[in-house]
Amino acid sequence: MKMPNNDITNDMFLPADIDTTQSEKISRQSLSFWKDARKRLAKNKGAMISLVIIIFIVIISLIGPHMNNYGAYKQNLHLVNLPAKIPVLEKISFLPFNGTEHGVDIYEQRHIKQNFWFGTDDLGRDLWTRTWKGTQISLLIAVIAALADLVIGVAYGGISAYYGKHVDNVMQRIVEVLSGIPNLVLIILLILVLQPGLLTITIAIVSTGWISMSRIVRGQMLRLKSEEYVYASQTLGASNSRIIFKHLVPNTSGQIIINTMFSVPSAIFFEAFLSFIGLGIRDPQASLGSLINRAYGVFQIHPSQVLFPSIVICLLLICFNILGDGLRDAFDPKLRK
Amino acid sequence: MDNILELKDLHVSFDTFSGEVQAVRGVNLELKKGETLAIVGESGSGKSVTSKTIMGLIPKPPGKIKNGEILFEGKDLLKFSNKEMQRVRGKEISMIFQDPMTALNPTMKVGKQIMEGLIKHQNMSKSDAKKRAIELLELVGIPNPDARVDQYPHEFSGGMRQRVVIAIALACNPKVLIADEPTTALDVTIQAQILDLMKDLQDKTGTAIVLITHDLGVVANLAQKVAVMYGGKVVETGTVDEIFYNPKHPYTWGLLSSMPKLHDHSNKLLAIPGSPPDLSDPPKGCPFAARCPHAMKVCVDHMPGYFELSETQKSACWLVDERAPKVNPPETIGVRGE
Amino acid sequence: MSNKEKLLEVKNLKKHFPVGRNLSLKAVDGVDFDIYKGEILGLVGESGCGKSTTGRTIIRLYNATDGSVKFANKEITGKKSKKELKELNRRMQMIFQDPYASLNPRMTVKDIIAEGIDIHGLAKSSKERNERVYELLETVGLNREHANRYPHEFSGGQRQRIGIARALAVEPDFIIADEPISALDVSIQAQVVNLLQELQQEHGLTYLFIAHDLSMVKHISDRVGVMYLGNMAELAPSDELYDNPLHPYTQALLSAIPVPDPEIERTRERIILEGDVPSPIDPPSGCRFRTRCPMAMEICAIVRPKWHEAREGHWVACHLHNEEANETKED
Amino acid sequence: SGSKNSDSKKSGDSNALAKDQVLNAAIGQDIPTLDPTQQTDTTSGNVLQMVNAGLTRMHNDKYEFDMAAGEPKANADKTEFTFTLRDGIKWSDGKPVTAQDFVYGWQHENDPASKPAYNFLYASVGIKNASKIQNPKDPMYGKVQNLGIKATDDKTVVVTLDKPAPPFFLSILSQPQFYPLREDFIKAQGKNYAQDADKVLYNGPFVLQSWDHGKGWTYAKNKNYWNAKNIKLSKINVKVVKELATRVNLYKTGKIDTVFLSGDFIDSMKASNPKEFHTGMTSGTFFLYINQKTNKNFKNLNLRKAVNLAINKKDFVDVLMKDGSNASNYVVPKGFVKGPDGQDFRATADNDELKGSATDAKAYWEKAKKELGIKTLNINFLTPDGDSYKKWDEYIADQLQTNLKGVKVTINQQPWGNYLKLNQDFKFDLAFSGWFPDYQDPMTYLDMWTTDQPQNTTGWSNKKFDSLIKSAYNEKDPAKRWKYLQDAESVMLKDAPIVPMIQGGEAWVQKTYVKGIDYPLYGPQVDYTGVTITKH
Amino acid sequence: MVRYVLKRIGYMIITFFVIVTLTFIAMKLLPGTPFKTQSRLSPEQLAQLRHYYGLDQPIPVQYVQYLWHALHGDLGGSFQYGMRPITTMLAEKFPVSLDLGLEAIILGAIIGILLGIVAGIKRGTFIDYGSMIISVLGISIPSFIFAVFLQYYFAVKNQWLPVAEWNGGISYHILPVVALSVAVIANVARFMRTEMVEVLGQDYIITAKAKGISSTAVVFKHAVRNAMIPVITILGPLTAAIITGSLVIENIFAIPGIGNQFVESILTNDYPMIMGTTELYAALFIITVFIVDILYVIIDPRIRLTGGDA
Ligand SMILES: Nc1ncnc2c1ncn2[C@@H]1O[C@H](COP(=O)(O)OP(=O)(O)OP(=O)(O)O)[C@@H](O)[C@H]1O
Ligand SMILES: Nc1ncnc2c1ncn2[C@@H]1O[C@H](COP(=O)(O)OP(=O)(O)OP(=O)(O)O)[C@@H](O)[C@H]1O
Ligand SMILES: [Mg+2]
Ligand SMILES: [Mg+2]
Repeated sequence: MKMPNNDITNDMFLPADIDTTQSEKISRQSLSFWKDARKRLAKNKGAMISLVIIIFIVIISLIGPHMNNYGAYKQNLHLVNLPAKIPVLEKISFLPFNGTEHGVDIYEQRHIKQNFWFGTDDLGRDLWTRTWKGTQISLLIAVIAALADLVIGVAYGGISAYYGKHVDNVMQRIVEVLSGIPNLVLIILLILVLQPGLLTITIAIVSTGWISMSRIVRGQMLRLKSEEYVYASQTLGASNSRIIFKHLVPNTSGQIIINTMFSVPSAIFFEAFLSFIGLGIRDPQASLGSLINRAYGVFQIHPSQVLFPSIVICLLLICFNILGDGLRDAFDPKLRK
Repeated sequence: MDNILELKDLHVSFDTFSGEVQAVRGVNLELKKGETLAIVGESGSGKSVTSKTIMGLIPKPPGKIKNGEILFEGKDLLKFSNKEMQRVRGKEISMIFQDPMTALNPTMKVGKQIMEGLIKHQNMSKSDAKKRAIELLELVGIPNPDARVDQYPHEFSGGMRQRVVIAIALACNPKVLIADEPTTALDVTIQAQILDLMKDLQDKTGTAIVLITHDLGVVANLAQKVAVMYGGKVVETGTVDEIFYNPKHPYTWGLLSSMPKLHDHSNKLLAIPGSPPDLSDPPKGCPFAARCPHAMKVCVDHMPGYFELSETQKSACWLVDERAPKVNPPETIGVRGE
Repeated sequence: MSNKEKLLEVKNLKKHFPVGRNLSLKAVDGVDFDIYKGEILGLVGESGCGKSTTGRTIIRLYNATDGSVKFANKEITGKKSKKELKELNRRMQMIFQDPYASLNPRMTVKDIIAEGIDIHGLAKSSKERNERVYELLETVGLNREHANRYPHEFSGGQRQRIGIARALAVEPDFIIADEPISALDVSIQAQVVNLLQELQQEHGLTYLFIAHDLSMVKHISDRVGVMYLGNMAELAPSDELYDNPLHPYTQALLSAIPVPDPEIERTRERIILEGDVPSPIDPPSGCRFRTRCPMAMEICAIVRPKWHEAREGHWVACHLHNEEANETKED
Repeated sequence: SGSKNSDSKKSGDSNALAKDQVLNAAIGQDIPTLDPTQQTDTTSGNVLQMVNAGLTRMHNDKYEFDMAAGEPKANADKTEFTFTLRDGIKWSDGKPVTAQDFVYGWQHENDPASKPAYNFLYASVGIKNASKIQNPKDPMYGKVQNLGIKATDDKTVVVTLDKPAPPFFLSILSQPQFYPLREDFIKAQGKNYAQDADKVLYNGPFVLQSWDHGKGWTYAKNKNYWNAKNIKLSKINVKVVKELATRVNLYKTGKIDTVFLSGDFIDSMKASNPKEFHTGMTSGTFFLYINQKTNKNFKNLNLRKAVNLAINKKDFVDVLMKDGSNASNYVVPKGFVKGPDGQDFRATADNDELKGSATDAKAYWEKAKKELGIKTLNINFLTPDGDSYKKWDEYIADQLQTNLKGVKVTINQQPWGNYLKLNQDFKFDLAFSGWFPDYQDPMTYLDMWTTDQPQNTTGWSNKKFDSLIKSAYNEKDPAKRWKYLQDAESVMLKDAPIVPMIQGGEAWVQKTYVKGIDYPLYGPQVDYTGVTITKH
Repeated sequence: MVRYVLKRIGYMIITFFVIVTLTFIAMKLLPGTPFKTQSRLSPEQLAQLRHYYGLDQPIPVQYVQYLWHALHGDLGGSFQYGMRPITTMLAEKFPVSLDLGLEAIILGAIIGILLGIVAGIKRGTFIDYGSMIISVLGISIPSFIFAVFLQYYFAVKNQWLPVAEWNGGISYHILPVVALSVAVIANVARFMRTEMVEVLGQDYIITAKAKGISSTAVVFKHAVRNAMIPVITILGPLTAAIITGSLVIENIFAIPGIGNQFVESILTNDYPMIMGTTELYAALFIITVFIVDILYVIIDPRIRLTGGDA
């Protein structure tokens, strides 16, 4: 017989004490589903950057209005329609912060000494403050709407899936009819009837928003109901509540979180949209959408009035969407090994 | 050289989240004209990767071929351009997959799927190709082929779909047919039909077959030669008789004795403890060492080379080395027939 | 064997699933069998023939459409009180096929195994609970470090063993093992099969062992039942079934199984069955197997063959063996 | 209309005319209706006055005789007028315009079955039996044959009144509600009447050549119009473009020749196109109702004055309006009507009754607080909704809150219909409102403030004022009547029952080659009849 | 199949009925009355007007009357436009909106599908990231913001394209159609990419490759077709998105369609118009979803409907 290697010494041919239990050992660190998802998310650069931007926007929207003392509602007709001006950044020509409009330094022209970082609106109100106040409102609406979607959707979908049979049948027929209505139409009708306002807008957005959540929850629950581990639990004699809360809910939570994460931008969008067609938050309160609505007519004349709320809203929407994508990737069992 | 297909020191790995997975780590195989070579081994041992590499179907990235040669009629397929590979695929070498339920395009008529290869490789006209498709369906035993060519895959049962897949593979009379677990997804009675069909067709066409399977029964039924893979390596190869009656590698022993035999009444199966190695961090020495009841110190650190036991049988195990203590295979091994 | 105590008696069990309007899928359509205390009854058959449904109906995951199931001489189908159900759930357990789907990915191994303990209040303190979990882990060949890990960190064989530990946690008498090995690699299959056998011997368990791999079933079981399209075709002690298959389907099945022995394979004659299994929504009349039976007769299309004991302990439903039917009439 | 910038008024025709006499314009709203019976709004009114004609027509701020050949013959107490129609006046289908068409038109306007929207004008003028015909409780309700109009022959229209004709009698006849209508045509069209350009008959300076709903319409010169030779434009294309910014862009890119401006576009266009920029005043007045009927605090004169003076109206017009609007302390607008003395009403009327500064406002507020024993005041500020109102409401609310410490204003924007209802039900404290004249006489701005008038939703009642208005109604001597009216306004202003805000203005740009567009204070909003296009 | 279609039509009718009812109720709940010149009318005259318009009837009677008239294609008259029939007005404006919507959806679908295919094939490359960034932006940025900036840059600042209107010339269509189709492009591209990735990972793609046919043939004959079938399912939601988008896009670009009209009627409380438009939108949406479902069934050979649950 051929000996392939000569470095091998005779003493190596003694039995090795291999601990066969060793072979059952798992060397990797233990990871729960959540930790694993978090790790995945942390690896997703886009999602992390988005998260940071969102947190940043949230923080600024909270402290921004207190960073100067112009106030969100204080009018001054001598300071109307000023472009944005930020002391240091004004030197950087490509940034819109040099207090000029169409090449004219408005501050100089009108002998104004103060600086308005985002400029002022047609009543001389400070847009920096209003933009961040507006961001607060937009976010507030979005978060409340998303949470309401969550509660209603989960309850509806869960009840429908869990009770099944006739209950499910009736509830699904209702959903079928409801989802046949374009959500915009329903939202507009509701707003018309209830009169615009923070609460109304939220209600209107929720009025159709929960449907997708309920569908996801129901679909997921129905699927899970015939998963083998649920059967296993049933054969062990688990009560209904145990099955729901130990098995169905935790395994649906990823989907629920993802969907909630996507309902935030969709609520932001709807609020802005409603404001844009004139059904939004009423002055003097502002939301990002109502700021845009108010200023878009004069976009060509005073671009900065549209620009800043637009940038904030786009950033928010983009970041929430990317974060949602990131969460989906992080939770998607298909990617899990 | 009557080897129609020869693999030399093939290395394939994949870049994944958790690092590089070395799926195939130096595989050597030889296939002669008209012969059937079975590759057996545990799940994840690199069987499918090997076969896909031969076909040039490893997705790159994440896959990459790190080393080795695939000689088809003496020419290295790895050096072929994409165009040249297309000419080989389907015409010279073709392939059957494990799951007939997913291997067919659900939105394309079965006949068209068979015709595609014919039109491409044999420059047939559409009508000729269709005629040939009907012939092929008949050949693989599908009743009513005239009507069946114009049906969609979902209108076929699992066994019939696998026949269609075979028809596609055999359409251009390839010299080599790679069958990756062609019957695993099928019921035993259907499996018997398909195995029968494959044998039949091989007799008719003389195609060389590389048969990949878990099932030693299928190997015994169909193959002339066997390669046993473990942890990305071929640990033992030989003729069927050599592998079944005179195996030298403890993994082959384990494999053979962990299967119950219908006619055998012994109480206990021989289980191989533990699980296969993690190929993203493969062991330095013999991949089987961690689970091997006869492991020696040398096994842990040194990968054994091939010990040629006969003209046809090679084993990569230190136990074959003359310095190794003598170890007897489990008693169930080597019993022939009833 | 008939002198042994019957643990489970299944009579004319039917399970039909409604599909669409007025149609039903007859997954299980009248099967009879008994399981004796301490034995392993194997159940084989092609995919979709109703093996899992039989198992799941017995353990009440599905409500039986018709028929009766007696467990320890008590009827267990139909409405039952919470207490009765709980008792039943403790005594009868199930092991599932898919090692990936049968463990809740959001629970630690400890919680998975302890689920039965929690439900039935079998541990007084969390310490006792932990001890019990560690013990069970060791029983199935894993160790206590594994307790705090999540299922996805384990290999298929390991997961399957966790599933077994979960079933064992309530100390059942009877376990339905639904293809516990078919998703596993050959070398791993043996680990699980051996474990099941050891447990049976140690704890005196009774199994209904479902598989489509006849050789494995024969290896582990004392008796084997062969199902075809929702019906039981044949039931006999393992060796008897292998040596003396009466039903043409069993014969075909046996001959179809490739044997890992080249010499036998070279010489073996097979019975190759034509075609595929018909749909259980609209099964053939008379004998379900007649459409593929090489020995089908006229009567097979008209009369459903009787389930009878053709020889001692050897039950079959086939017209070829009908003449014996009257001789050995069962209770 | 002396208040207009001199250069905006029909710039001279010195330049040579262009070959194509086509004017392109854009407007924010489609034509609401072409049916004079349904018309209530300025856009429809404007179109109807361009394409149809009554006995008179407003032109250059005076009435001219249009379908009527000239001055009517009046009886001694001015309760019966006989009009003779011009020769050769024709409908656009070639048939002559007859006296019967006037009779039918007027009757139709008063027929409840035709669901008239604005027929109370008949009652204001005092056309015989009009108020009875319009009153469902009156036995004469709906009996239009009793209306004070008769055709004695094809060419003669006799109009009778309940009382001597008011001074604005002839000017109001220029309004669409007093147009002739063709019975046969309306009956034939049935439901389709006035739904499209070809579903109307024309007898005015232009015809509607096309009306593409939602997109715009085109006027073409009416060859059948008796005065056609003086109409120079051959075509006017009007596009409907809702967004002002878009209209401005169309102007900038040369797609249209003229456009109205508002808000910030005024400054920007004034700066970029100074030669094309014009402003003018309108007869629209804006004011705030002060509800002293249900809010007892407002019975306090000092409080009403404080509210009046707290709002800086000058800033309001200079910064927010910028369109030539005038901060007003009065109710009858400037430049709207001249008296028998040939002087504008405002030139001789009391203008200073409500003058003062924010400091004065504070002083009044302090007094009011003492008198009323209050420290704070919550004001429910009702306004119609609409984009432009938003800004104004905000400003007014802010002014009140800033200048009157302790005042808290809640803005209550409501859709128009609801606004009216809340207003009439006195469910507000302050309400933003505006008034446009129904006829060219100060009375249209004054009689609404008498006790028990439905429009007087302030709850203010002043005997002296009431009697002055009554005297003016019955006074036949124009000079005396004039005096009564001026005194009445003065009495009213002294009592500050409302907060006059502004007299509206309008700003627009027009290309320099467009000459002769007129924006009269009474009559059509824009009068195209004198427009010419010079070579460019 | 027939049974399925009938069942679906049944649902459509119920849904539509519910919408009509909801709209009716909403309009009845709205504050105010339609009469603009109310302040000058005596209470008697007002009552008379209410009578003319049937507003003095009990609400259920009004409801039945409304339904009865609606069934005969009479949705009432616009308060804003001198009682002009709503049906006529919608009929005039609908073609414009349809034109705009179809152009946007077709353009969006084509570009979206192409982007998705390329991204799916070149997964993990620059092109992939590029098109996915485009689609995230497209999904995120509200169409009205996008439209405003488009209009400013292309029409006002550089005057390359007309500012507004819908005059039939191609140049008038570019900006609004582009603005409206961004969302479509983005959604379709994203969906298509996912599907492509999914399909390209399927076994039958390997089968096709193993036949030796060219990569382009594999992609276009096997992958694209299968990936595109599910894309049909998002056409329904996309129609809704197009409707939403058109409300503001029509307004911004002064396109005389129903979206433009709808916003106006909302702002002027033209109740009959709001109701009519709402119902039209609902019908449009319902029918689109229906067509999409049927199309899906027709195109995908795997689905054979036997009458039970689809
Ligand atoms: N596209 C891929 N990306 C990453 N890893 C891969 C890929 N394809 C295969 N592998 C890895 O390569 C190794 C060998 O896989 P292969 O499919 O060849 O196994 P096999 O022997 O065919 O197993 P089975 O019997 O289960 O089919 C496995 O560890 C697998 O995870
Ligand atoms: N919940 C269910 N609803 C409807 N049909 C079902 C359901 N469960 C099983 N079936 C059908 O019942 C028949 C029998 O299924 P069953 O799972 O019992 O087969 P099996 O013998 O266990 O097959 P396998 O070997 O594939 O596990 C099949 O046709 C299956 O499709
Ligand atoms: Mg494989
Ligand atoms: Mg099963």
